[in-house]
Amino acid sequence: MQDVKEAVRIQMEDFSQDEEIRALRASSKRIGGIATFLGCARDFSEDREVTQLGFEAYGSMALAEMNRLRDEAIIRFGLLDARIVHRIGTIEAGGQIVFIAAGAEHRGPAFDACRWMIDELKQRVPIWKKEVSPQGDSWVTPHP
Amino acid sequence: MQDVKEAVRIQMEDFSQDEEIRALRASSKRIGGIATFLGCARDFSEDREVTQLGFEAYGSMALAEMNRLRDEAIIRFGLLDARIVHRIGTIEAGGQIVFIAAGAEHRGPAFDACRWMIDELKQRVPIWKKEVSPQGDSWVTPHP
Amino acid sequence: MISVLLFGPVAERARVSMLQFEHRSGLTLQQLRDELAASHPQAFEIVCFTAVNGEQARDPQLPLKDGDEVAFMARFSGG
Amino acid sequence: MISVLLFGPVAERARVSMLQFEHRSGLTLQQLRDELAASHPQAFEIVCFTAVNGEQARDPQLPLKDGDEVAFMARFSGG
Repeated sequence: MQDVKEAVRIQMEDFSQDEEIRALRASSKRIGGIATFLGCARDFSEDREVTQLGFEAYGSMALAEMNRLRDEAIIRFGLLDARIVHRIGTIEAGGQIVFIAAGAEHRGPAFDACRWMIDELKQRVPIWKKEVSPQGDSWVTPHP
Repeated sequence: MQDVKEAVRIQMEDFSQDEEIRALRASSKRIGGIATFLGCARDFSEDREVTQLGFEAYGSMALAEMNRLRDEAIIRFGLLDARIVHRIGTIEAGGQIVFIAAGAEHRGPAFDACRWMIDELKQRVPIWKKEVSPQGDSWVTPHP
Repeated sequence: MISVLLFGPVAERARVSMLQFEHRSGLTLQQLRDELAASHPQAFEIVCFTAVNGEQARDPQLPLKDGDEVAFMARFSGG
Repeated sequence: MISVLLFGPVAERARVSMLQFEHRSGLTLQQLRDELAASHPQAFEIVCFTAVNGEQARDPQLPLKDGDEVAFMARFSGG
């Protein structure tokens, strides 16, 4: 199992769905359905052109929170396995930001868990996004 | 675009998530979220060991129905793009059966559309599954 | 000729996956089904859907044309 | 010493991402925040969450120990 990466990661490098799904499937042959979510960098935001995104994390806390999120999802939805990968640093428009995968015996819990994890991640994980546009950079500060 | 495969396919060969996602992302840089569903062959069914699954399709009708399903999902959920791949023939336990991907500006419609497509596919697409176990083969005939 | 297609569980029970049925004037879907069901009763027990030329056909009185492709299908179990 | 961490939008406004703050006996989270906010008002305007040693801290009266790591954070925008 030397080649299998951690189930929860924060990294600069891009990731491969094939690799993540292979690792997830290897964890159990009882998995009947895998739901995934991939967040991508769009090339616009509120009608302004965006050429790049920049992500910064409070690394140790973000990783711990993502691990907690995965553990909670596994118990709450009866998953067989789950994975969460978030990139930091600069990501070009069209690039991959975050990947979440939930594997369960049936598709219902897989979908529910995957959606719950991305919703919770946005609320709970200390990561911040900067939009880079021809008009300049700006950190995204969502309003309550 | 010679390397990009059709968005809707029925095939014997295995498929790659990376390839499908790359093709989906290439269709628009406005995609902010991609939800996917992967159906896998489990190694048991109703507590009976299953070593392989076999899938047979009414090919021309199944492909037409899957294309219709994709078109409907794109309109109904405002997707930017979607892909559906279903394998036929023999699939070992743990193998990949079906892959559905839905790309939208935001994650809500992507999740809703992906789930709708797999639910509809099971209802509407003429494909049949056979379970191969040490006790013999049997076609799966869901009851109404 | 009408081409009759059977798949998966229906084909297994009928021990055949394709049949050629002699077309005759005024032949309806229901008549075709009844005649085939008489010779393959076990197979037709599980038939839930019928398609004519690749489109689901819900009207049993549909007249069949020479050259039509008719599929008698069990409940789907793909995905 | 207390290590104070600022990230992203807060660090940009404060023009600094890490500060060392002299620890004193009885220092609370609220006192630390008030003193830093006085010197970096724009940055602290957008602070929504506080963490002590990597755990969210909701009690402003929490006493701080020498060597603690305190993060003042804007609303998260990852994912």
